[in-house]
Amino acid sequence: MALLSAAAHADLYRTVRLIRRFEERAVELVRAGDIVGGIHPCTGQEAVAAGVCAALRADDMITSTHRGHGHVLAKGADPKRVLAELAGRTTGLNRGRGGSMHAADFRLGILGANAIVGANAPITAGAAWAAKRAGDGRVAVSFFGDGAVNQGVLLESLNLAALWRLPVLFVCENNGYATTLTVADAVAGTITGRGEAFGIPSTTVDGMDPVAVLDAARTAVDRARAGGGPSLIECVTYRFDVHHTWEHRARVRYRPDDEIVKGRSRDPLEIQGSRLSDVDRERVDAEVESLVDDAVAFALSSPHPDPEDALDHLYATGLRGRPGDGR
Amino acid sequence: MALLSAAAHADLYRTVRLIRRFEERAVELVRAGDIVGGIHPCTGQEAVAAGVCAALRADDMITSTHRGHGHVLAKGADPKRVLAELAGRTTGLNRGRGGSMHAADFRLGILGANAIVGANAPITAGAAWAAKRAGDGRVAVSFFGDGAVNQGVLLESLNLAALWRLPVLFVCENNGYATTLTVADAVAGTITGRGEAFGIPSTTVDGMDPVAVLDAARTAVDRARAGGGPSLIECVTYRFDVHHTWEHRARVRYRPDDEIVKGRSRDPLEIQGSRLSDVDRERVDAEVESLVDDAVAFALSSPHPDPEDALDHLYATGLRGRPGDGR
Amino acid sequence: MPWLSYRKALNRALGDELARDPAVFVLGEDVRVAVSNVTAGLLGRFGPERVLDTPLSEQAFTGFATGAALAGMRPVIEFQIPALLFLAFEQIVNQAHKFSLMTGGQTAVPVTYLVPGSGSRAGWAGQHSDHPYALFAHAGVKTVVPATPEDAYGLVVSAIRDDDPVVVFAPAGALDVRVDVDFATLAPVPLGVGRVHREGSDVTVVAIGHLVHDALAVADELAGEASVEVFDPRTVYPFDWDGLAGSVRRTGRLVVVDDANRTCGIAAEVLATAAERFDLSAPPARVTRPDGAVVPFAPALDRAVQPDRDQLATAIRKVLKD
Amino acid sequence: MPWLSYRKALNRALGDELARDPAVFVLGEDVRVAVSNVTAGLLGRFGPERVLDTPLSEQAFTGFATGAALAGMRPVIEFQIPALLFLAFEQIVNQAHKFSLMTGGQTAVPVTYLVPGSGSRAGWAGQHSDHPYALFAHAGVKTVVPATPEDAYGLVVSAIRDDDPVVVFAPAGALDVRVDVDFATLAPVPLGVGRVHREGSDVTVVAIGHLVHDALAVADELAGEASVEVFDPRTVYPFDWDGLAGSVRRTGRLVVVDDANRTCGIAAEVLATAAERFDLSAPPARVTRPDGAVVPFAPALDRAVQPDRDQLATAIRKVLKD
Ligand SMILES: Cc1ncc(C[n+]2csc(CCOP(=O)(O)OP(=O)(O)O)c2C)c(N)n1
Ligand SMILES: Cc1ncc(C[n+]2csc(CCOP(=O)(O)OP(=O)(O)O)c2C)c(N)n1
Ligand SMILES: [Mg+2]
Ligand SMILES: [Mg+2]
Repeated sequence: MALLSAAAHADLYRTVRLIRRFEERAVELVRAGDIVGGIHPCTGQEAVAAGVCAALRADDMITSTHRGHGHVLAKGADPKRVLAELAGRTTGLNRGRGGSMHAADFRLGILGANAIVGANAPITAGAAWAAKRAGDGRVAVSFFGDGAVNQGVLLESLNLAALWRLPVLFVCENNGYATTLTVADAVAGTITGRGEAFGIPSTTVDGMDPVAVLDAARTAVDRARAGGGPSLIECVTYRFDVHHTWEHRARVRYRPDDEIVKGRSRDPLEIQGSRLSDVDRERVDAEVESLVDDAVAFALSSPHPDPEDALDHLYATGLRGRPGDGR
Repeated sequence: MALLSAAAHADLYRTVRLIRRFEERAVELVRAGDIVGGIHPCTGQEAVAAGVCAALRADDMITSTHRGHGHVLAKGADPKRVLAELAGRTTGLNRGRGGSMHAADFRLGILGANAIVGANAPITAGAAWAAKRAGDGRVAVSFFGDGAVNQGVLLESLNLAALWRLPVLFVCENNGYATTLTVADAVAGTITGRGEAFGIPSTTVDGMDPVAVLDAARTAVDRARAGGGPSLIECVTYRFDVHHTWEHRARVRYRPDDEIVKGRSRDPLEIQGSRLSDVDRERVDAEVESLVDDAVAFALSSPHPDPEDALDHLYATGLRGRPGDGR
Repeated sequence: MPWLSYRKALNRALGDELARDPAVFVLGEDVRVAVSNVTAGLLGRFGPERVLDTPLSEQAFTGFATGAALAGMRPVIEFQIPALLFLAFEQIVNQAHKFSLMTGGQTAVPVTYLVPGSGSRAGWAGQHSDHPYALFAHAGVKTVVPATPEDAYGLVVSAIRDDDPVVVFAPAGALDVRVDVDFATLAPVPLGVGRVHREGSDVTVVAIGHLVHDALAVADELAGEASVEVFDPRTVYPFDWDGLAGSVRRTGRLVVVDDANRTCGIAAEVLATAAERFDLSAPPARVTRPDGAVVPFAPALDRAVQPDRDQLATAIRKVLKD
Repeated sequence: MPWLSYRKALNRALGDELARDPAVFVLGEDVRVAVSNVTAGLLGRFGPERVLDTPLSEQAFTGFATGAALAGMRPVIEFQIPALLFLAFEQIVNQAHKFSLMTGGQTAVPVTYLVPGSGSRAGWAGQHSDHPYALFAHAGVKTVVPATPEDAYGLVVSAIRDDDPVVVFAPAGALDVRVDVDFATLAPVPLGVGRVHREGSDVTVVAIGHLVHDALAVADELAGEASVEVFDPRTVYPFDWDGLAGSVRRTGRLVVVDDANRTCGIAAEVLATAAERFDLSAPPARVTRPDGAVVPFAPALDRAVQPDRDQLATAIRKVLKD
């Protein structure tokens, strides 16, 4: 494992902590009715976002999933604007048009979370190809879950990326479940085996440890920037909370209790927190707390969009179709 | 290689010869305008259909591709009715509704050729699952080309078949090209590697030798019948003629001349023919010739369907939608 | 009498058909745990061979259902999101739909595609809120959008028994509707037959899916001004043209309310057919989503692209004035 | 003046745009060898970096184009068969189309989806003969169906320069049309603007794609009986409603001929809009493929499901009699 400076360790911890607290507060806002439609919290899985994004340049690109807040925050999005987006406000990253599953910030290379499992993979490949042609050394990361490795479009994308040696990182967050379906019941063979079948260097890492993830990501990013093509990293992790917040109301049981206890026993927050001095850790915690407080205050005080503007941005060219009521 | 009886060798040769002569005559009928829309001739690739189908029971099932005449004939379809189908006659397998790319004979377990590359793979898996549930020991074969291994739906189907241990044979006819695109330019990794990634036993065989194909198919069929799940067989072969008969008019060049010469130098007809005595071979040739003559005569003398019946069978329930002219 | 919710009606239809016909089976994502509730209890009653959890492979499991159907089964697929039909679009409209004709009638593909929670589910944003039934109607796949629990029951039963592929959209806006009903009266509802929910003499409102309830509410509201007939086609393809013709003969006026994009939607088809065949005493109107709508996330914007009661009332008044 | 074929016009449009804008590139199956002829010569002129042969992975290469577009490129994808759009349907209507709104206007997805040889290609049977432009119109994706070589040129150029995704259907029935034209006059044709090919005073015939030529032939045939105006919308979404309104104001009668399934097709939308907004002096008519049509293989059956000139002439006469 790479030797990191204290500052680097603190940065990783800060990211993990930020995501954790952001998600916890977001869940509260869901319960309070301030976030409509619910969210897919990523608590427990923060190390993946933190570790991968720590290996990236500011101009590198990512795409993400329904469980995407962590990725977006780790890539540098302003927590205020992410939370405002979740609350459907005009100050949100997407002006309230995208919500939890579509957070994007193109100035930061965040090309969008995606609500269709696997659909972001080819989009990432295309962006990476454009970067390769431009010769600007940028890489693109596709985050996805274990459920996505059964999607044809993702497998097709592995082939394209390998064939054309695209600077892509395929980062699989294997949290053991696609909603209620276990990996064992869904994935014949292994996840890394799928990457390898296309000739893509593929490794499995401890997805609870941001440093382990960072290490693997760095190797992959270096290879991609050097023209060595794509890599796949399987990060073994565990989702601490529900698949989606509707489960908070309608408890469905599919994870054994002892598995949950075991899964939660390795906490990225603790793993990375233990690498900081107590003072440093408390300092970061306090910083994060105020960031998140600010985000909540900002989100809840921001204006709601005007229904008259519902179809703004429907077409990039400004085309306006006919309204639904025939006016 | 298995030791086959003289009769078995003759059977394999008969199938190869039948397909060869059928295709050659079909190409003539295309040129003559009796077959509209053209065909994808499978000359050169006959050993795959012959070898695989020789390993099957009459009640086993197959699905096929745009280049499917060989599979359908090898599975026992009446050459008369196949050719009548190509000529769009009511006596055709599909009553002239399907044509070259959709030949089906459900009484023989021929669930249909398919005009969309890869689309037959999940259909085969579903039929195999039904057979497995019925416990009748039937297996299902999905024929496809090298181009299909880049289709998401096929890769998804490999996963389903492996996961559920379905009695399926995935038979890839690797003729080196998907239309004009070489395997090297299209397939990252290897074809068998894709099967293996899903835990599917996968082998490469000489697709010009019906006996080699039969051997591999038997192993796979035995495994499937015994509940051992799917197998993948890559048959390395070469297409002797064009991708599609439009190339006969509009010559596009994408295969080097020396490659064509080399590819045609190993001819399944000769390879299998050499295993028969001259008398036997001549006898089979004569039999086939009269079969094919009869088929041509039958097809060309069969009635054309009545335009009034254009939408017969559109719905299995007999539903009739509204006509296009508003009558 | 006991209460039957729409969701429970779907569940009951599946249970009854699984019990009746061993060829029926259910597959989809999280159907064993029954995340959508629609498959609740089925695993326990019928076992894992008849209630299959699938990997996230929509194209393959849709084609798989076709193959199983070709081999004699009657699969019912649950899709968690309407947009997942887009992933399987080729397998539905280009394979399942075409098998019968292309094979010259050798086979049938009796698959039911069930989408519980179609349309907007408040807060699920652009990719989860479509109501794309017109796409299937255009392709010619039988397409059903039940409005009430008893129709949900009866239409799903008929869909499963039908020898052709049938897509069933169960609108999110109807899932919580409940009726007080004698379960013994639940029965198959034939595909292609509409239902007059309320008789009226001034104007026929054709309402699709959950909007039937809105149309009834608006009819109540307008009771002082106008006598509104509410016609629910129940099946959007094949459409009950004769039923609608009968209604329009009585009223002479027509409004359609349809929670789907305007251009080339079901509402367009109803107006087009009316223009060709019916005698209207005033121009018809439709209330729909806007052209090419993408549902924005923020709740007020989400609602703004869906047809509402005010729009419907305005359209009715306008048609009556003309 | 030199002859320009429709196919060559497509080729020229691609070549000109590749030359004009380094962000433009072409991808698809067999585009280097140019199996469809539409990309002939482009590999030689622009090199392999700008003319990409893809594996048979429609979903992935369509999403790939979206990603490249998000990163500043202007991809043009050639699809060999209309049905291949069904494989990529999710990536087009649920991804590319929705990015702009869902990101609150942060980005654009300027991708062109080009289908040379849509509709029936005589003898290609059920899975290769669709004309599914109404599906994209319903979803709200800009959709173009050029009828003539000069419009094919001008509309493809505009599609490529447009910041939104645009699907271009080049009907098989039009690919061999040739015109005698001064190449210097070839110019972009704006999306959403129709064209009156022939003026007339008795009835407006809206014809889509290759059927424009049939409509013109029928107009000639009927010249003794009736004065037929032929209106070609060129873009089926957004539709040139104002242009059509102008034509119908002059003629008062309307017939639509559209080589696509009847229910919820473009013809339905035209009749619906006419019923709402136009003053017609007789009920309109449409000539289309039948409901839910699957094109049968046998040539006579294939032709039987496509609209023909006799049907159009009959429909025109009927509308004129009413
Ligand atoms: C293609 C597709 N199928 C199904 C769904 C519904 N769905 C949303 S999330 C999810 C599970 C995803 O599992 P995984 O990829 O492992 O990600 P995780 O939720 O575990 O983070 C499902 C089935 C979807 N959004 N997209
Ligand atoms: C999904 C899909 N993409 C493209 C096509 C057009 N097409 C028909 S055959 C073919 C090449 C198929 O290659 P392969 O699978 O190797 O089979 P072969 O033709 O070599 O027998 C293509 C691109 C198609 N029919 N389906
Ligand atoms: Mg998971
Ligand atoms: Mg091939």
